[in-house]
Amino acid sequence: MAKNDKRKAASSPAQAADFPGREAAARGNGEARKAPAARNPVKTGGVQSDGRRRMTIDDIRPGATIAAARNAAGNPYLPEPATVVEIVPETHNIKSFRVRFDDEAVMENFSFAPGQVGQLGIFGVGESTFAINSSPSTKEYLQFSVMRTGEVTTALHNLSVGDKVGVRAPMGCGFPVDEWKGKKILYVMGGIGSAALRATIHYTLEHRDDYEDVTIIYGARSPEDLTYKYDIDDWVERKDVNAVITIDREVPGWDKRVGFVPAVLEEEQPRPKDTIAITCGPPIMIKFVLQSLEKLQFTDDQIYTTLEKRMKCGIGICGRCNMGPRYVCVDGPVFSMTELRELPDEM
Amino acid sequence: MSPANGNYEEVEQRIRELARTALEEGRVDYFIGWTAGYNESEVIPGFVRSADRVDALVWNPLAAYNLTAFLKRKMPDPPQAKIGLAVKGCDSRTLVSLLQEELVDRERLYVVGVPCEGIVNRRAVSKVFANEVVKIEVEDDTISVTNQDGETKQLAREEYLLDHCRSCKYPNPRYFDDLAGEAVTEPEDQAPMWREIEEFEALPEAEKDRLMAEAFEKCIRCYACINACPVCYCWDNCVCRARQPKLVSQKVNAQENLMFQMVHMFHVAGRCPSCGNCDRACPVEIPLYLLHRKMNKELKEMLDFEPGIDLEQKPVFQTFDVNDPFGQH
Amino acid sequence: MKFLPQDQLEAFLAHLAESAIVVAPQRDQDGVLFFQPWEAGAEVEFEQLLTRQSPKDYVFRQTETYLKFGYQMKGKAAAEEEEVGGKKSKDEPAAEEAPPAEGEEPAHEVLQVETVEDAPEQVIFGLRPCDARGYYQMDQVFGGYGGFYYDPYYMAKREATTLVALTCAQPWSTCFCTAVYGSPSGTDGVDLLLTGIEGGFTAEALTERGENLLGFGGFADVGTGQADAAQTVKDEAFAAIDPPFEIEGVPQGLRDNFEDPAWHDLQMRCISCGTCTYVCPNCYCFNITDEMVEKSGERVRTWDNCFNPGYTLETSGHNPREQKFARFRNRFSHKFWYYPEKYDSLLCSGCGRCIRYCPTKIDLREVIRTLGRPHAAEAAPAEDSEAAGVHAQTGEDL
Amino acid sequence: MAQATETATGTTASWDGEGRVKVVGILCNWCSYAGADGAGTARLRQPFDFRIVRVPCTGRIDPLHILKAFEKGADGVLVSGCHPGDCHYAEGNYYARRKLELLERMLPQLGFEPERFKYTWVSASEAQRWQQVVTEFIKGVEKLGPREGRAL
Repeated sequence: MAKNDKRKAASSPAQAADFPGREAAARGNGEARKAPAARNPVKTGGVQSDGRRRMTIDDIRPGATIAAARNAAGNPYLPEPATVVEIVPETHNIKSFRVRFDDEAVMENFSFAPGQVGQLGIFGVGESTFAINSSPSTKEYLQFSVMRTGEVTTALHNLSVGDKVGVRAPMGCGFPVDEWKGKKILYVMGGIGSAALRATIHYTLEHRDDYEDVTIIYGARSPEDLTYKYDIDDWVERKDVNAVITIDREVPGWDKRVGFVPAVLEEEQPRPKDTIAITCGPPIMIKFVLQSLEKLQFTDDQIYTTLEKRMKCGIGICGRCNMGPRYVCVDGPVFSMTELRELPDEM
Repeated sequence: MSPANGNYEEVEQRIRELARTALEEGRVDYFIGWTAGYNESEVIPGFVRSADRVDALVWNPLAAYNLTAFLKRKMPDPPQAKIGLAVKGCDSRTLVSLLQEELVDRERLYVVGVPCEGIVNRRAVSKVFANEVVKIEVEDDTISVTNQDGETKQLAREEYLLDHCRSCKYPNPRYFDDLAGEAVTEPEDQAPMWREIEEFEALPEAEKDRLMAEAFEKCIRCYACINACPVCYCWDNCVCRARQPKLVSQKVNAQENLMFQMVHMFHVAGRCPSCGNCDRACPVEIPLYLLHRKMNKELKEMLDFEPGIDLEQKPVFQTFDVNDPFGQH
Repeated sequence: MKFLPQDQLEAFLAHLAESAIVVAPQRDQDGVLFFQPWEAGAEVEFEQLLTRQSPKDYVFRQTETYLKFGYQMKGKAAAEEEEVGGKKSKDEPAAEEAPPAEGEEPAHEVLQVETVEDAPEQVIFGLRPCDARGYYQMDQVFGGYGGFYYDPYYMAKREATTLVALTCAQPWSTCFCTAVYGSPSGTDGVDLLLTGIEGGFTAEALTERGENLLGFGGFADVGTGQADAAQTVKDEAFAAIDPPFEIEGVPQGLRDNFEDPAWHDLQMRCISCGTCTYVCPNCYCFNITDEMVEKSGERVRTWDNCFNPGYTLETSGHNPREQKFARFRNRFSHKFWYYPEKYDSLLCSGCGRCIRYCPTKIDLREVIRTLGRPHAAEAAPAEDSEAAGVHAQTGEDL
Repeated sequence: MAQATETATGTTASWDGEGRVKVVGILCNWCSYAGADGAGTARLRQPFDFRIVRVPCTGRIDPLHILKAFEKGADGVLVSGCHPGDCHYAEGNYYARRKLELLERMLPQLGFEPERFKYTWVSASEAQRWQQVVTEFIKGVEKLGPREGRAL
């Protein structure tokens, strides 16, 4: 009787196990059934099927696999205790929370890639996923912007400075900002969609010399619905940024653009050559922005977006945030249009 | 329960004919009946969409599934599919309950009534062998059970019917457009309706409490009971899965499981005729029908009310009588 | 290979129970077979092939409490506040009203968090090779295979678990392990494999853990012909299962048929409960919620399933899998397409519980046969499909 | 801050509720809550191990609210509203009566002693009656003691 040690997977979890088919063959039970040829190489978080690498947690803790890095860092389910240090009201239903980890060493060593997300939670209510939208170079705090909608977000809105929260971050893959070096960057965002891109905008502006033209098209329903007004002023003032701020309908006293984001985008006529377009906003806006970008002859590989789904574990296990075989929490939330087109439509 | 007439084949043919005609005439888009399962011991719900497929429909005492459960999902939103449906006596009572609350659209519904002489308690029957039961046949007053080795046991039909079939008062459908076969004689001298319930009632409180804990300890909260329930119609918006209001937590333990079942029970009070679909859907065999029958026993005593009997009756908890014989103090 | 005489079985269980929790199939008050912790004298049932639920609960708990927390008032005047039930706002320390005495802490709310970990040594005894293979397949996702995260709760229990499997002598009509690379005497994940023969069981150790179990004194050396007898049992069982589908090409087939109208057709009788996933040895999706009672609570991880409408429901009200057919499609696609693509392993060990205990007996084999072949749509053009017809006519799924 | 007081049955217990029963009262705003208030104003002696939930009308009460109270640790639940015919909303308590009656009849099935649940009607002017009802009810519950380790 052939004895195969089949406990490999359990005893050394991160090690690849044989494909089950090969084992059946080795067992010699009746007819051996063949394994299907592996159609796709196994993908690991961050490395895409086309072999391109994106920013992952690997980049943050160099020289280790994700699993090993996480294990070294501890239990991925355990939130790091943190304290709310500042609350910035953005709009009538959006607040930005600036939090610091209670453990100074953790705060010191914390870094993330622009576009990565984190789970912000209150003990007793639950956790939700939000983009980390402070600048990656900020060491003082992590910022999350929260729109009041459900159970957790409402509880977050009721917090005061000094209250305790739990943070699990960073998670997922960020934008491939290094690959974009030398290119023109076009941000197209609407409403709270700005939260997902703010860190990336800060990153590109802080590394302004690495990129060609930077254009930011940002729209909201009304001036009151614009988030990060403190940033907007800066963008508008800067000579090296083309900031186009628009609202849906004319209101007295508004001296900037009026019109829906896709229309404004078409008016701006950005050239697709050597340009990366990054969009985020309400689904309906994204839909029309994609159409406009297509009209402007942007190709799929020039377009990036960041998705949101209901998430629980945030570490690619609990199963709910999948689109086909990809999990938004570990394979995303950042996807290029090329990648999205390969996936089943379960947006 | 009267002895079986054994005219299953006749009724089966009649169901097929009625379904065929309805499909051919375009009166229904599809017909929901019973069809053969993965082996000859199982009969499952079957959806037939063309007249040439009606021969897949079967009728025999294994056809336990209450098909009205499939109506609750879409019927309230016209204009949509026209649905044909076969109902037994107890199934028709759930249909009547839904009709009373105008939760199904009669205009889009074609109902074939099936007089029923009792459904086999498949759960009990399948336990007569340790290995797999592959075939169950009913002939006259005998149930023949065959296991995977080809061994056959003969069981007395009377003893292996579902509990509520033994004391069934309404073997004929209360509501139908066409009846498949002849109505069976409704029993005059009733077998004791509430035997198991009365036995349970006689137990001391602590014992009842223990039995409840024991029964609900094994619940896995798969929600099969509520999804199989024809009159539990919130479907995707069940309060048991909501965070607000938080009646039931996500934790799975006897207490939360029982609370969950209470939500089901109280929400279907006055509509549930104890058809037993929840009980049969339960993958871990919690005797849910006992709870629901107890509830019906109390409703009968309180208000002399039986759910799903009369189309014109108002749902009992959506109305009141100033002279209700309780709570006067 | 060793031999365990039938009369040594209880002694073996008792021996195992000395150093670990022994979990074995036992009947409950309603005669339903479940894996339950074994105590001396309890009757273990090996005759019935499968328990109602797979034993996955013993490693992947249905309710796993991993954090406990409480908010408590600390410091001066805390008790008084409690007493009057005063809602002391947290950002408004009592100190402002009444300065605390020297050395006394001002009243404030303190959050205490405590982690819970619990992984006792256990032996799961008498599970079938498909159940063991369920663990083996789930190990990939919880074990950090392919560079993903490692799940400490699952793995701690998994590493403290020994699997003593029992060869299936007589597969059921719903068994299809051989179609998914399994076998009635499969060894994936198994530490010790018992095979019932005349007078007892042959025992093969497949791992060091299994080897250690053979140290029990009740084992005899295999007698003449016993090894052959065991092999005969295995071969016969293997031959008894007629693979209902060809696994090769299934992932590609599901990919090709993602939009196939047959999904609408096959899901008609699905009632969208979670039975199939909760009896399954492989389904591992879960939910995380905070459960509070007054000022203390727990963060718990509980089983969840893709048939739960709230599973993917987003706060905005948008639900990527709002329709039942999409949830139905997800389960099969996950098992036979998504999971293999990510983890290089199937997520089905062929036990057939999902078929047998489904309230409407949805047949996985039928689904895979219909939709797991390349280009089902070409074979049966959508226009001709009945489901497409009904779907188009009525625009609805039941 | 323990402060010894007398329970309804005359035994002593500390203020923090140790060794005492937890009883929840769900009272309608218009009659019974006013009645209880009146009893307080009149300085009628009432047991204080009693937690009141005020609802607009007994018609608002779902039997599940009561079960939830038990599940979360209540040892007894007392529901009280306007007398039949006197409902502020004309008929809310008639609907409530049917639901509460069914619950009362179902509770023994779940292993509850009948003394743990009662529904009754007390008007705003019946402070005396309120005192009597609540005292008797709590006496009954205290006799049974806390519900511990129960299924629900």
